Amino acid sequence: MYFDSVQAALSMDGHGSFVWVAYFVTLLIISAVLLLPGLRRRRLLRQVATELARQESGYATREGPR
Amino acid sequence: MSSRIGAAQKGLYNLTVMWTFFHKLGSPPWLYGIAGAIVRWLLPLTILALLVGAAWGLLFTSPDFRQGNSYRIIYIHVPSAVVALAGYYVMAIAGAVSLIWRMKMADVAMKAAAPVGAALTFIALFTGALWGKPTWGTWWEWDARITSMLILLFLYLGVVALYEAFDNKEAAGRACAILSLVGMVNIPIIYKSVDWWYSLHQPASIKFSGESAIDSSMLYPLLLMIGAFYALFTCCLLMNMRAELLQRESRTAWVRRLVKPDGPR
Amino acid sequence: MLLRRQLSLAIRRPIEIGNPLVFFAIVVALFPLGIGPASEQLAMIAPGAIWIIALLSSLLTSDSVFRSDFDDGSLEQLLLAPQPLYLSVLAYLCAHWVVTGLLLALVSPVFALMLNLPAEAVGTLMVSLALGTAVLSLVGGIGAALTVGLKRGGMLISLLILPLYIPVLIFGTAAVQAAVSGAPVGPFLALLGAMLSLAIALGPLATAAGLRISIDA
Amino acid sequence: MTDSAVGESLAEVKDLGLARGGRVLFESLSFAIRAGELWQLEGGNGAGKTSLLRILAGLSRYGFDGLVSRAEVPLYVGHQAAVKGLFSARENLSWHVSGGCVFADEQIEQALQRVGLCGFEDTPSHALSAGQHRRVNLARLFLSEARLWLLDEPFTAIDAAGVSELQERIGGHVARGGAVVVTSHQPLHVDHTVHHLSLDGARIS
Repeated sequence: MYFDSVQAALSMDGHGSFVWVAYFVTLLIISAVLLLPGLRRRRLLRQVATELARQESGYATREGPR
Repeated sequence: MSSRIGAAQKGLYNLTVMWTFFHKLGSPPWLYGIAGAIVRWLLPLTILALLVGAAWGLLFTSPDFRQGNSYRIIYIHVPSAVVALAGYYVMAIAGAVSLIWRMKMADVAMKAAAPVGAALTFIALFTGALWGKPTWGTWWEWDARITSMLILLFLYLGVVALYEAFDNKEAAGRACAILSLVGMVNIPIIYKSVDWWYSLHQPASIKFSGESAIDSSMLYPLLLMIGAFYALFTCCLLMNMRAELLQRESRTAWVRRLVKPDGPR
Repeated sequence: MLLRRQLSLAIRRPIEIGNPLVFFAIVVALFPLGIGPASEQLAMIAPGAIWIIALLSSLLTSDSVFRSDFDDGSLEQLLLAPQPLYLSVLAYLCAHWVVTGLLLALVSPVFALMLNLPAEAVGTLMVSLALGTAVLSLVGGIGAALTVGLKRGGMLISLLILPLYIPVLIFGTAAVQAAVSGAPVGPFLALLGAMLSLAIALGPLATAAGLRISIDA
Repeated sequence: MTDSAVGESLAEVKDLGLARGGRVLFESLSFAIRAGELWQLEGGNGAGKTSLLRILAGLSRYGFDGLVSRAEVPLYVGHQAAVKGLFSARENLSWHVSGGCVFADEQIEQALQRVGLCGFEDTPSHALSAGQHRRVNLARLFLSEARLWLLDEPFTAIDAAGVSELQERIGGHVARGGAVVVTSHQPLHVDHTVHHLSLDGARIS
């Protein structure tokens, strides 16, 4: 472990703020890019499920909303 | 450490082998299933690789003698730049395949690759700017590589904007395929002309540590991060494709069966 | 034969030709107002300024290359013409170049003097503009073909095509700056020529494919 | 007018399927258009008549499944008149975008007369009415060398005299071994067997 204390790791003799901000933003974007498709997939699956349920109970016409 | 890079690279390698082998079958349900299987083991691997690489690069390596600790941003700047460029080529090739062989799956892959590539390019730009501040004192430095990254971002945004502009989605896919192919032809030209332009105006500027120049203790985390970013790109691509498949095939029987196993035939 | 049709179509409506030139003149007049009348500053930015304005005017006009034919249906007939689409598209883009790019190159000495560009650079400026605007028209054609079917394609075409214009801008400006500083101009013009040949070879292919897709949508 | 052996197929369609916005318009449609045949496409609005015509003409190459092959480039007359407002009728025809060959002047004159536009040859087209625009477009029927004609609602905005003139021209073309596919709601009074292809039930008779 190069840094002897957590405090040193945070400050990184002056450059700490830039490094950590960069890593934080990257973490933000990467997690967004990883999570979004999963959420979208679940939402689509739910959509199909509700549409199916509605069709079975015969409310919507054969077309049904897209 | 290097075994994990090997794993990610191997994963990518046998993915491409499988892809070309199965591309005749290209049927949505099969693709949906195989993509799910790959993501299930690739996703944890990617997250693990990212964490280990970041921790290693951030905390364990010694600072660069000239730039101090700010060089640690290299561990996200360079990999995201490399994969963003590779991502554009993946998108262009997928576009070409969908145009030439009329394969819907390639069209789905292209549509899925665009946003991921744009996000990675943005990361590269953002970290490049942040890195520029301590080393050169300015937020935005018209350095050749960063300018080329900016142009790459515009190319990505162009493709995404063109896709949204079309009402008929199939025509949109083909138009984007053509645009990404034209872009692919132009990328080397743009990179060379920007490099040349940059050397014309500031020949003497310091060039911060290129990949090869840094010594081995810093090199390993970098290679790991590049492999991790490749795996990240593959993961996002596959997940986006799964979502895209659901969107396009929402009315088909296999999606219905997926939702309700005993759904109507 | 098609080229004659396009040229006569353009000449039939003189104002269409005048627009890019007037646009060029106005924007050139803006620069001294914006940057200040001091002549050495102007001379310094003159090559870049003229090239950027040429680029923008070519972009603005390239959107309408196919649009008028698309609206009244003759673009569909073009697709059915016996001669290959590549040649027809090449004729369209040459007509567009002659009407906008070539005229710009011929008129540019006037604007160069307005921005007091040194006299010996004017010759290079004209040649580089002539070559460069040809590439701009060919590449602009691709953007026009892809967005001709869209109602609000105007703004989109600039987002699509500007990144592809950048190499032309870099080498065009470099050629003129080299001429100003007396350096040899040959290599830059050669590069512009190389880009032109590449654009001639690939541009119309992509434009033809783009047209087929826009018509089909 | 090159006479072709009767029965030589000018356009082939094999199990053509088309869906628009999730609705399947028609599927597994197969037929061949032979020389000397006159086809009339019927079907309500939105049944896909124009789309089928555009697929036959080769304008639409994507978005449908199935195979379409055609012997040569057909003459396609669509809804839009393809007439440039700036040009006069004569210039429109002589430089027509799809007309590869250049027509002699009297050919154009004669064609314009047949369409009832004599005296209007040199007036700029923006001075002509919409019906006259369509007549300029239909004048191409008298000039074109193509054997396969695809006419999309040719009789709209044309007066009675013009309609009979066109039907007589179509009959003549088919008699000389050409093939015509027409989409129209009016019945065709032509002394020739008319094949009907109704898209509502995708029946072929």
